[in-house]
Amino acid sequence: AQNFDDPKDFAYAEELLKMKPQGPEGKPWEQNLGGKEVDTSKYKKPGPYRICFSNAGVDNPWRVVGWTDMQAQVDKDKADIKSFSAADAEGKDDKQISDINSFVSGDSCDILIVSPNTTAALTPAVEAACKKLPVVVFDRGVLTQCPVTFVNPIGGYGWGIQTANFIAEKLPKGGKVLGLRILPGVDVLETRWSAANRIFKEKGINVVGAEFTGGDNAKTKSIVEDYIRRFGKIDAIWMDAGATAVAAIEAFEDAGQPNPIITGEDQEDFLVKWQKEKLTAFAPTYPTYQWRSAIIASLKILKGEPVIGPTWKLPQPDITEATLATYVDPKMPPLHYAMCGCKDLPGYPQRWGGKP
Amino acid sequence: MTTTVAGEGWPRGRAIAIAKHVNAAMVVFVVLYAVVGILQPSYLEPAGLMNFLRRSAPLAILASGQLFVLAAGGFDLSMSALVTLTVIGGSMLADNNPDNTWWTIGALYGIGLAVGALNGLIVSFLKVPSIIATLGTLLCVDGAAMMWSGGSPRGYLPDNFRAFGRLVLHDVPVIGTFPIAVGVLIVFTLLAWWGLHVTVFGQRVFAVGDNPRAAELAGVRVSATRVAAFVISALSAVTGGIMLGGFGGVSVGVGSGLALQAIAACVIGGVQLMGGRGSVVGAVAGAFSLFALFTLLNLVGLPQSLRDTAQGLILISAVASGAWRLRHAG
Amino acid sequence: MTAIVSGAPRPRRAPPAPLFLFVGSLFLYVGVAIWTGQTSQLHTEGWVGLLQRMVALGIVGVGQTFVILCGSIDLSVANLISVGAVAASFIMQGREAMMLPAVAVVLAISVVVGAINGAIIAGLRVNPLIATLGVGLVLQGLLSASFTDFAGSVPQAFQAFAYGAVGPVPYSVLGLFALALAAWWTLGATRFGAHLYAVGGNAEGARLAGVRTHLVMVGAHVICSVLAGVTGLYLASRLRSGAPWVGRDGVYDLESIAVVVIGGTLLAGGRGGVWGTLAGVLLFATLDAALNMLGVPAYPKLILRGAIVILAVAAYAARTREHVA
Amino acid sequence: MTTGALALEMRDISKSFPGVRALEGVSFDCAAGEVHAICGENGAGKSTLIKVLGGVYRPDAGAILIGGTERSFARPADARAAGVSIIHQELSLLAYRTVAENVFLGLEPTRFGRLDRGAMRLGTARLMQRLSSTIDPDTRAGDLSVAEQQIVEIAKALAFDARILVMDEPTAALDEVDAKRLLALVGKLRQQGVAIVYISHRMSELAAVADRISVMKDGRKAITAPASDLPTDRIVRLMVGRDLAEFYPPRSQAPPGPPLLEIASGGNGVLADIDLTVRAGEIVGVAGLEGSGKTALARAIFGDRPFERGTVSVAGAARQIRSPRAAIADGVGFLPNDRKRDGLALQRSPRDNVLLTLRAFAPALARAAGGAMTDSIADSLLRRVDVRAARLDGEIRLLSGGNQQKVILGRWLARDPKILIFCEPTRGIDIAAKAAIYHIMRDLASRGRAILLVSSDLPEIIGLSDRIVVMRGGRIVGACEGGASEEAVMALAVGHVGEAVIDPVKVGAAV
Ligand SMILES: Nc1ncnc2c1ncn2[C@@H]1O[C@H](COP(=O)(O)OP(=O)(O)OP(=O)(O)O)[C@@H](O)[C@H]1O
Ligand SMILES: Nc1ncnc2c1ncn2[C@@H]1O[C@H](COP(=O)(O)OP(=O)(O)OP(=O)(O)O)[C@@H](O)[C@H]1O
Ligand SMILES: [Mg+2]
Ligand SMILES: [Mg+2]
Repeated sequence: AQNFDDPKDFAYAEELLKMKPQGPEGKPWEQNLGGKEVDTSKYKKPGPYRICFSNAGVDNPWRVVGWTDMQAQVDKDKADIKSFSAADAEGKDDKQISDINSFVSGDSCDILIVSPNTTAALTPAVEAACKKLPVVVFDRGVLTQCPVTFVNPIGGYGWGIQTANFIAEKLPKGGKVLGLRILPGVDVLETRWSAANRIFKEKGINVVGAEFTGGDNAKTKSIVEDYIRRFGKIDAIWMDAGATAVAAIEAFEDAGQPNPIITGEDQEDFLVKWQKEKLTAFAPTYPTYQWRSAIIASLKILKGEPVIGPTWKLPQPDITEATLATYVDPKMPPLHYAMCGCKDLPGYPQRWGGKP
Repeated sequence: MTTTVAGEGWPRGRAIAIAKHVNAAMVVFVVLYAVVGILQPSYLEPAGLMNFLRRSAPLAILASGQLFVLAAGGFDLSMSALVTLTVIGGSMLADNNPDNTWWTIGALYGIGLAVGALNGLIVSFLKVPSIIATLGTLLCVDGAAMMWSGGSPRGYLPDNFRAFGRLVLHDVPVIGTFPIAVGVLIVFTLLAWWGLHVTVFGQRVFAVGDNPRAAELAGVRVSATRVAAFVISALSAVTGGIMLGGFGGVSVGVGSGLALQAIAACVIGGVQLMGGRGSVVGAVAGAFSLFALFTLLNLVGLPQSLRDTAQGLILISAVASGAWRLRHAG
Repeated sequence: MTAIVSGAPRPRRAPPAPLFLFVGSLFLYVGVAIWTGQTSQLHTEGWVGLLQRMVALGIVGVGQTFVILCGSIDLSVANLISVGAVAASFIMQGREAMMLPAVAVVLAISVVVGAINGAIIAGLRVNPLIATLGVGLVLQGLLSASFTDFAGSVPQAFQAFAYGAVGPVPYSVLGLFALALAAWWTLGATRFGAHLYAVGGNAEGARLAGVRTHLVMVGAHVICSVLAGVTGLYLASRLRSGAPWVGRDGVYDLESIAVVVIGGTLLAGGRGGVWGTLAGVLLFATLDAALNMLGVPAYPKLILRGAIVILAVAAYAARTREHVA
Repeated sequence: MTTGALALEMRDISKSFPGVRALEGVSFDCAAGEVHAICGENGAGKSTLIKVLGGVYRPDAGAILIGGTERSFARPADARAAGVSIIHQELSLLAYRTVAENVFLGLEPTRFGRLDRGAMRLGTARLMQRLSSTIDPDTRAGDLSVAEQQIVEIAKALAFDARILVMDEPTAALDEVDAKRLLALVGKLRQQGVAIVYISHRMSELAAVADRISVMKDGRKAITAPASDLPTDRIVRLMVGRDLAEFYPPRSQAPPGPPLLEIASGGNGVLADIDLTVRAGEIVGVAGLEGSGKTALARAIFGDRPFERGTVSVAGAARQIRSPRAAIADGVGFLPNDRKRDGLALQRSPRDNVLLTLRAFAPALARAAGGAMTDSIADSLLRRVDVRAARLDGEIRLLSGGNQQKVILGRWLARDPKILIFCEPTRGIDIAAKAAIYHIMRDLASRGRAILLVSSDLPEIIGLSDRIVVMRGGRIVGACEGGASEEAVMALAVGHVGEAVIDPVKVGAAV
C-alpha cells in the first residue's frame, strides 16, 4: 500500500503551490507546473483518430462533471477524432482490467486513456496496454512509468495545505475544528487529511474530532449536530470534500448557532450559500478540467507534438473571498463543479445541466 | 392436553396475546436509549428526544412500509433506489420554486405508485421471486434516476419542500420543539398500523403471506393484495425520500443501503421473513433500536466499521431469540 | 393403479435454461461484435477476455448454487471475498515463501465462516438471509476496522493464478471449468449431493428419512464460503493486492444470487444445477462485453441489466401455476 | 399367527409441547410377527408416540427398548439404524426428485463414492413389484397422484429390511383397491416376522389386520387388548367416551328441490362429457378410484381448473366460473382435500381462518373485527361446527386435523353458499369428528343446500349420499342410488362389467 503521509510528497506539493504555471494564460487545463516535454514523434499518425477511454466510473458528481467536460472536449475536436469509445467499469477494478484488455485486443484504438479505479490494481493492465498503444493516465496514477503522460493536478497534499493554512489563519485562539471526511482508505482523500492534519499539529490547532460522513448529507448533519451539542461551540469545519458542506452549515443554522469558518469545495451549492450567507469560507479545488487535458494530451501525442510528461502537473486554483464572484453561478446545478474550465466548451451550460 | 369448548378460556388467550404484543424491540429500544441518555443527558430533554425521533423518522417510515411486503411473504429491495429517485427527481421537478412543491410531491407519489405496482405485477404475473424482481427494479430505477438527472441533481429543493424533513416548530407547549418530520412519522405509522392491524386488507396481507394458495381458494384476490403491499412499500420509500431530501438537501447517494436497513429494522422488531407474522409497532421499534444503537456507538466513539459489526450481532441475536421464543412458547 | 393423468399440480419440467442461455449469450456476443465491426473481438484474445470476465463471479456463483440448492442463501460472500483478498495479500507481503501459509489461512477462515453461517441457520434456526447478512456485517466491520486500504501485495509467482496461461487459455478460466465439473459431479453423483437436493426440497422429509440435515446445511455453507475465499485469492492475484472493498464493490453477493436464479435454480431450493449458474455468469459477462462494444452509456446499462435479470428469470418462471412471493 | 419375542417396548413415555401434554405415561409394545393397531381421536397422541419412537421427538420421560435393549434416539437416522421404519402421516416426498431417489433417500448405495443409480432403479422396481404397483422409478415424485405418492412412501419404508414397521394412517389417501392391497401386504410382512404398528381411523381395517389394539385418549392409553375382545362399538366408546348414536344421519324423505347446479357436457384437460345435476336438499356422492378425476371435477366446478367446454348453470342461471372467487361469488363453496396445503393459513388463529372468506369479500378498508366479522361472531361460527381448541386466538397449526377441518367448514357456513363441494372431508379425521361433519352436511342439505361429496372412502359415500355418480378416466361412467352395495360401485369404478349388474336403477332397488 502507498504511504499517505509522505513528507517528500508534502514538500513537493508546497513547492508546486508556490510555482507560477506556464502555458496559455487563462487556460489552466493547458498549463503545467514546471513540467518537461517528452518527444512523441514515434506515435505520430495521420488523423482522424480513434480514442479509447477506460473510465473507473461515474458514481459521483465530480466524475460526472469531468466526464461531461471530456465528451465536450471530444466534440470540440471532432475534426481530429474519428471515434471515441468509452468503457465504464462501475467502480470495479476487476471489470476495468477486463475493459482495458478488450480495448487492447480489439485493435480499434489509436490511443488509450485510463482513469484508474485504484492505483495498484490497474498497473498490470496498463503495463500490458503500453506495449501495444500510447497510453494517457489521469486523476489517479499507476505504479509504472510506461504511460506517455500522467495528467493530474497538484493533488491531495496541496489541498490539505491550502485548506489548513486558511483555517489556521482565520481561527480565533483556542478555537475548535471539526474534520469531516468521506471515507477512509481512498488515496486522494487520505493525503488531503494527512497534509491538513500535519499543519494543524504544527500550528497547535485544537481538532476536536474527525468523522466519516460517507458523503451523506443526513449523516453529516447528524454528526455536526452531535458535536455542537457535545462541545457547545464549533468554530471551524474542515472538509476533505465539499459535497456535504451545505449540510454541515445547515446543522449550525438548525442549532441556532453562528456560521462556522469552513473549507468546502467548488460545488455551486456551497459557493451560492457562501455568497448568500457571507461566510468566512474557502474552496480548494480538485479541478475537473483535467478530463479535458487528457483529450488534449492524446491528440498532441497522436499528432507527434511534444507533450508535458511523464507527469503533467496541472495548476490547482482555489476560490477565495476575492475570486468567489467569478465562480458563483446560480444557473448551474447544485453539485456542479465551478472549476470545470468548461465555459468555452460546446454545449455550455445546458450540457452540464445549467440553465441558459 | 387441555381442550375446552369454543369460546371458553379466551380471556387467558387474550392476556397472552397482549403479553406477546409487548414488543421485545420496544424493550431493547428503551434500554439502549436510556444508556444514550446517561452518556449524553441532552438526549433525555424533550428537544433531544424530538431530534432523535426526527432523525430516525425516515427509517421508521421505510420499515413500516417494507413490513407490508414482508408480511405478504416477499422483499422490497428497490426501496433504496426509489428514495434516491425521489430526492433527485424532487430537485429536478421543484427546481427551487416553492410554487412547484405541491404538484412535485404529487408527481413523486405517482412515480412511487408506478414502481410499486410494477414490482407487484412482476412478482404476481411473471412469477419472479420478489428478491430478484426488486433487485431488477432497483437497477432500473437507479439507472432511470441517473439518466434523468445526468448523474447528479440538477436543481435545489425549495424550502417549503424541505420543511417536511427540516423545519422545527419552536416554543410548542410541553415538548418545546416539534419537528415536522415527527408529525409525518406519527401520521404515516398510524396509517400503516391502521392498514395492517385494523382493516380487512391487513388480514388479507397476512393470509397471503401465510398461505397464498389457501387464501386464493378462500376467495382472496392474491395478486391484488400483493400489488397493494408493494405499492404501500414504494409510497413509504417516497415519503422517506422526501424527508431525507428535506433534512439533508440534494445528494446522489441518499438511498443506498436503506432497503436492507429497513428489513433489518423489521426483523429486529420481530417481523418474520417469508410472511405471516409482524407488527407495525415492532417495525418502528426496530428502526428506533437501530438508530439508538448507532447513536450509542457514536457516543462511545466506536469506529464506523465496528458499528457494522455491532449491527450484525444485534440482527442475528434478535432473530435467534425470536425463533427460540417461537419454539418454546406456543 | 389406474393410468390416468398424474396427481396434483405438476411441478414444471426443468427448462433447458442453461443451454438456452449459453447459446443466447454466444449469439449476442458474436452478433454485437459483427454489428459493431469489432470482429477482432472474435479472435482468441477476445474470447479469452470474455471468459476471463466470468472467473470471479463464476467461482462465487458455483458456491452460491450449493447453498441455494439446499434452501439457504449466502449474503456474506461479498464480505468474505474482501477478507480473503486482504488476508492473502497482507500475509504474503510480496514474499513467495508466504504464499502457501496465506492460502492456507484464507481457506481456514473461509471454512470457519461457512461453519458459523451453517450453524446459525441450522442450529439457531435463523433465517438464512438475516444470518448471513449479519455475519457479513460482522466480517466487514472487523475487516474495515483493521484495514482501510490495499494491504500488502502478492508476489509475482502468485499472480500466475490470474495472469498465467497455458497457450492462450488462462489458468483461472481452466480452473473455473474444472471447478464447475467437480461441482456438477458432487451434486449429481454423490450422496452428499443427493442429500443437498433433499434438504432443499423438503428439509423435514429429509430428516425423517434419516438425512443429517444440519450437517448437510453446514457442509453446503462451508463449500460456499470456501469458494468465496478462493474468489478473494483470485482477486488478490488479479489486483496484485487486496482491499477491504473489493468484494462489496463487485456486488458479488446479489450478483451471485442473480446468476444462480437466472440459471434456473429454484430460489426455494431442491432443483437446479451448476451449469445453469455458469450460463447465467456467461450472460452477465457477455452483457459487460457487448454493452461496451455498443458503447452504451453507464446509466442505460443499469436499466438494461435490471430488465434482463427480471426477464431472464421470468422467461421460464412465468409458466408456473404456483404462487411466488 | 406367529407371535415371537417383544421386538419393541415403550415404557411410560411422556411428551409435552408448549401448552399441550401430548403424551402422559404411555406404555406400548409390539412382538415380532404381530400387528398392533393404535386408534384414538384426533390429537389423542398417536403420531406423537410414533415420532418419539422414530427419534423425531425426544421423550420428556420414559424408555424405548428395541429387541430387549434400551435405546435412545437423538434423530430419525438413529431409529432407522436400529431397524425402526416409519411411514409418517404427512407425505414428505421430494417433488423434483425421481421415485428411485426418493425411495433410497438416506440409504443411497454407492460404488467408490459414486451413487449407484442402477442399483437404486432396480431396487425400486423390485419394491414396486412387491407392492404390485406400476409406478416407474424414473418419474418425478411430484408428478404422481396423492395415492401414488402414498405408495412410494410405503416403498420408502420397505427399502431397508426393518424389524419394526410403523404405519401412521397409511390408507387415509388410498382408494378401496389400494387399501386392500396394502392390508394384504401387511399380512405378508407379519408372516415374515416383522413387528407392525398400524394406526388408522378406519375401524373396518383394524378388525381386518390387527392382532392387538390399543386405544388412546387425551394423551393417555385407555386400553390394550386382543382385537377379538374389542368390537368396534367398544373401541368407539373408549375413544370418544360415549356411544355414537347414529354414525350416518338418516336420509331426508322429502323429495329433492329445484336443481342448484347443472353441468352439461363439461370438460377440460382431464375431464370429458360431464353431465351432472345436483338439486337443493340432496347430497350427491362422487366415487371413483384415485386419479379418476374426482378432484378434477370438484376443482373444475369451483373454477380452480375450470371447465374449458360445456355449460354450467347455478340455480338455473348460466354461469362462467373462471376462478374460485367467481365461484364463491356465485354461491359455491369448496373444502379442499389437502387441508394444510390448500385450506389453512397455519400461523393465523382459528378466528382469522374462519373469517377468511368473509374478509375476502368485505370492503378492503372495513374494520377486520367489525360488522359481521367480530370475534363473537367468529366464536359462534366455531361453536356451530363444534371446534375444540385450547385457544381460539392461538395458531391453528396446533389443532388436530379434525378441528382444523371443522374450522374450514365454519368458514363456509359464514358465507352460507347454495352449493357446497366437500373433497375428502374426513380424510385423516377421527370417528367422532366424522360423525359430526356428516351431521352438519346433512343438516345443510335439509336446509335446501346442494352438496357434492367427493371421496375415496366408499363406505362414507354409500352411507351419506342420496345419489352416487361414479367416475373413471375423467368421465362419469354411471350412477347408483345411495346405499348401493360396495360391489356395485366398485364394479363401475374399476369398469369390469361382471357379476355386479351395472344398472343404476336395479342396483338402487337392490338395496
Ligand atoms: N384442468 C386440468 N388440467 C390439467 N391437469 C388437471 C386439470 N384438472 C386436474 N388436473 C390434474 O389431474 C388430476 C386428475 O386426477 P384427480 O386427482 O382429480 O383424481 P382423483 O380421483 O380426484 O384423485 P384423488 O383420489 O386424489 O382425489 C388432478 O389431481 C389434477 O392434479
Ligand atoms: N409440534 C407440535 N407442537 C405443539 N403441539 C403439538 C405438536 N405436535 C402435536 N401437537 C399436539 O399434540 C397432541 C397430539 O398430537 P398427535 O398428532 O400425536 O395426535 P394424533 O393422535 O396423531 O391425531 P391425528 O389422528 O389427527 O393424527 C395434539 O393436541 C397436537 O395439537
Ligand atoms: Mg397423527
Ligand atoms: Mg384427487
